[in-house]
Amino acid sequence: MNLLDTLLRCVGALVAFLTLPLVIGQTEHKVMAHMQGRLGPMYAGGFHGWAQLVADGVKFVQKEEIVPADADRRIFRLAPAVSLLPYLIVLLAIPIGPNGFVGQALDAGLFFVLAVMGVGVIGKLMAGWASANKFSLLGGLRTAAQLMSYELPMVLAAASVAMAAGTVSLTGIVAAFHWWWIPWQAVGAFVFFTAGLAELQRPPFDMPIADSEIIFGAYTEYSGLRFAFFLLSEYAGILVVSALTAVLFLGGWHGPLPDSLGWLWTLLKTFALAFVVIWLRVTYPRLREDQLMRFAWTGLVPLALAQLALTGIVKVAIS
Amino acid sequence: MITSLLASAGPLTPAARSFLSPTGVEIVFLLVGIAVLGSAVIAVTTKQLVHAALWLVVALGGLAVEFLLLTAEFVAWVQVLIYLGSVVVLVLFGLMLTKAPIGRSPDADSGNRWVALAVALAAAGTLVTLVVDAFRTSWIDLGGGGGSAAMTGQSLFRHWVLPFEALSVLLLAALVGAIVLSRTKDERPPKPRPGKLRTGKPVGLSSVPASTTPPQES
Amino acid sequence: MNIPGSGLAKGLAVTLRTMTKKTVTAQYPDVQPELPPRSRGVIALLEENCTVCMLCARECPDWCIYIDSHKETLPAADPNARARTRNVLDRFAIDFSLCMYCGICIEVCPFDALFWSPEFEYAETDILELTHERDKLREWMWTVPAPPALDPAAEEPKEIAMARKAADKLATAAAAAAAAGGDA
Amino acid sequence: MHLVYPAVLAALLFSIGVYGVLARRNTVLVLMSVELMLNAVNLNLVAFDAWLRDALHAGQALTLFTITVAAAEIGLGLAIVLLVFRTRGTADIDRLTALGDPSEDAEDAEADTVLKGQAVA
Repeated sequence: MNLLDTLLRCVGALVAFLTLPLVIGQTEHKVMAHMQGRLGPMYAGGFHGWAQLVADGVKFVQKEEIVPADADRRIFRLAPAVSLLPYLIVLLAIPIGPNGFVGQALDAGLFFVLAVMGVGVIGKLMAGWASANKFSLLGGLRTAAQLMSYELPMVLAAASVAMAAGTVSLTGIVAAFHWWWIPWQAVGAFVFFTAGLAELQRPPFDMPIADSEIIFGAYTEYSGLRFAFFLLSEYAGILVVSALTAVLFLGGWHGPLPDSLGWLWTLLKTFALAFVVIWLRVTYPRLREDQLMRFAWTGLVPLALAQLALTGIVKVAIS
Repeated sequence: MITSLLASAGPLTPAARSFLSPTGVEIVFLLVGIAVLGSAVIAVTTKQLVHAALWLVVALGGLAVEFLLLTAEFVAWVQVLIYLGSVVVLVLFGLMLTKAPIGRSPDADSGNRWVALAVALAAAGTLVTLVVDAFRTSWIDLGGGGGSAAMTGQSLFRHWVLPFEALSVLLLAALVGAIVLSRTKDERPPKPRPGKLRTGKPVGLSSVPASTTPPQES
Repeated sequence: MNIPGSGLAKGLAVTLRTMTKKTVTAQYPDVQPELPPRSRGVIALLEENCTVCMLCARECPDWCIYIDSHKETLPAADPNARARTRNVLDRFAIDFSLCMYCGICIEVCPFDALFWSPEFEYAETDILELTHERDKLREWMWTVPAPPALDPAAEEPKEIAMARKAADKLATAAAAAAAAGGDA
Repeated sequence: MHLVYPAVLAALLFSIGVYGVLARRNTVLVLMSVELMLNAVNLNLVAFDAWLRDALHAGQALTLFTITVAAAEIGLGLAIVLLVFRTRGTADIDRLTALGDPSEDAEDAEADTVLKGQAVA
């Protein structure tokens, strides 16, 4: 692998990081609007408001950036970057297609992805604490508690699929995929996707940013570009979680088309899952804090353990 | 056994490698090491509690990079997952729940700072002299990728299964212990029945809430 | 039989079905809305009908109608008669930044000088400009639509009923007279 | 790579941890310093594992175990700290002397003030 190749892959991941979340965001605008009997943005860019998010970005850039007087300025400014960067790094390791169509194929790819995604919490905790605002602090603490609780079932579900494939390399897992894995790992997929949704703090798991009680959680004091970074990290998170679910549980690039079009399948599955994320957001109301915790510990963790046991049994039976 | 291990280890001959012509890996290792040391020093000396925890993040993340440079890939990711993703978050959580203020807290360091400094310097001096004297000529041969997930998994589940299982029991015990410790006893006063309230004390007297927490020690 | 999770699935189905349906959003600035009859947009003044009786200004709950007038003495048409005085309107203004569109002024106007117009696009960047003076209020008069037709089964308006009654009486009287004449 | 680099780095890191444990008053900060010491040990283990080219990978396996134990330790430790904070209203180690001898306590307090005086001077 020469330098040019590496550079090209990095640029590719960066471009994907900068465009795909915007596509998801625009889809969210439109899908949510139509699910609520509205039209959504219609003006920016002319055709059905396709450039709405670009316009939003321009608006965010122009806005004044306000740092509260009592805030811890440096941490306050650093927090959005800390919460955004992990997703960019994760994107490097997700395989899109066969034959090395991946930013950087890692030996312990699955582990890497989960580990780096876990770092994003720190950014949110920093934002919540440094804002010098009790609502922000509450939001930050809720975020941390929620992310810690949901990390466990997520890792367990991922462990199940790693066990099935016999490798923790993401490309290896996709390569080992067979269609009958879908019913076999269905529970694991459900747990992983749901826990991922909770990690993103998307509705119905958006207690940390519950706007009706703690304004906007850890992001309350943010404005302008830094607020946009938090929003972007949310959409990038949707992309990453959907892509991971597609790669781990839905067979990534496997599909009826030939392998050369495998990347299309991965993207298709990713966007289908992103649509489900939006769909769930529109449909369900927010879970209360205690319900949220109970769902993680008494719902998802036992399910993930059961899936792990099932995977083990089947694995032993067929080997 | 030891001799065979030593024999299989890197060459012990002096002057095989010079300290004056470092390899690229060594340079990176040194730079990251300096960053780790610096952030660790700030972490134990700063008076801003949350900053200390965040500098700890930098130090531990740097250590993960060092693990990577030592070809222990799997350990490095475990370091990121457990330390950065969980331990530091727990520490931050703890700091925030114990009301860490924004800005300096004057009582972060205790009075025996100078004693501590002396002890630490003595320890550092002794250890560094000892280590440098003992391993001045040792050379790590960083080939072969001994730290990949497959290799680590094999060694872990082929040779270290029993400790692994014992550790899982320990973790379970820690989990149970943490839950037991952090549970509050349900000592809420029983709800007064509306009938009794009407015939009971006048309303003005009952407005003082009964405290369930013991008075704070001064 | 209640399958667990069926409620959740039902919720998903509802949102999905809504998505496939046509939306009800009106694209307002591009497409003008179809306002229902008697829409309350702005109050128009038919100056010619106003007698400066001040009823509207007095009844207005938030005092947003300003009326100034002076008395004018008309020379008597007949040398024996007294000279008449008459109120002349100097200023009639409605402050639409205060108006709450209750329509009481229109109801109380005894001479049909005030009307509802459905025009609603008169936003201004300066709040002072929301005080519409009499010439502007007069201009709104052109936008007042004809009153909507009554329901087919509705009672006749009082004026028409009275006029018809009078006409009927005349007609019967004429018929009776004609009949009497025929007899004679 | 020279073995000295990781070994010296680990030694220095350990000493920093020692300083932190001894000099800090806030319990959570002490726990953090303990983490630094544990990490120094981990670095040593990994470095020597790479040096010895151990077929069993004892160093890396032990590192994983240490990390696990550290996670358990920090969980329990923070639970204790929070409990103490809830009942006493402070997370200051120097003040948690409820089990100490009262007379010793007084002496300690005196020594503390003397030390503080020195530090100020």
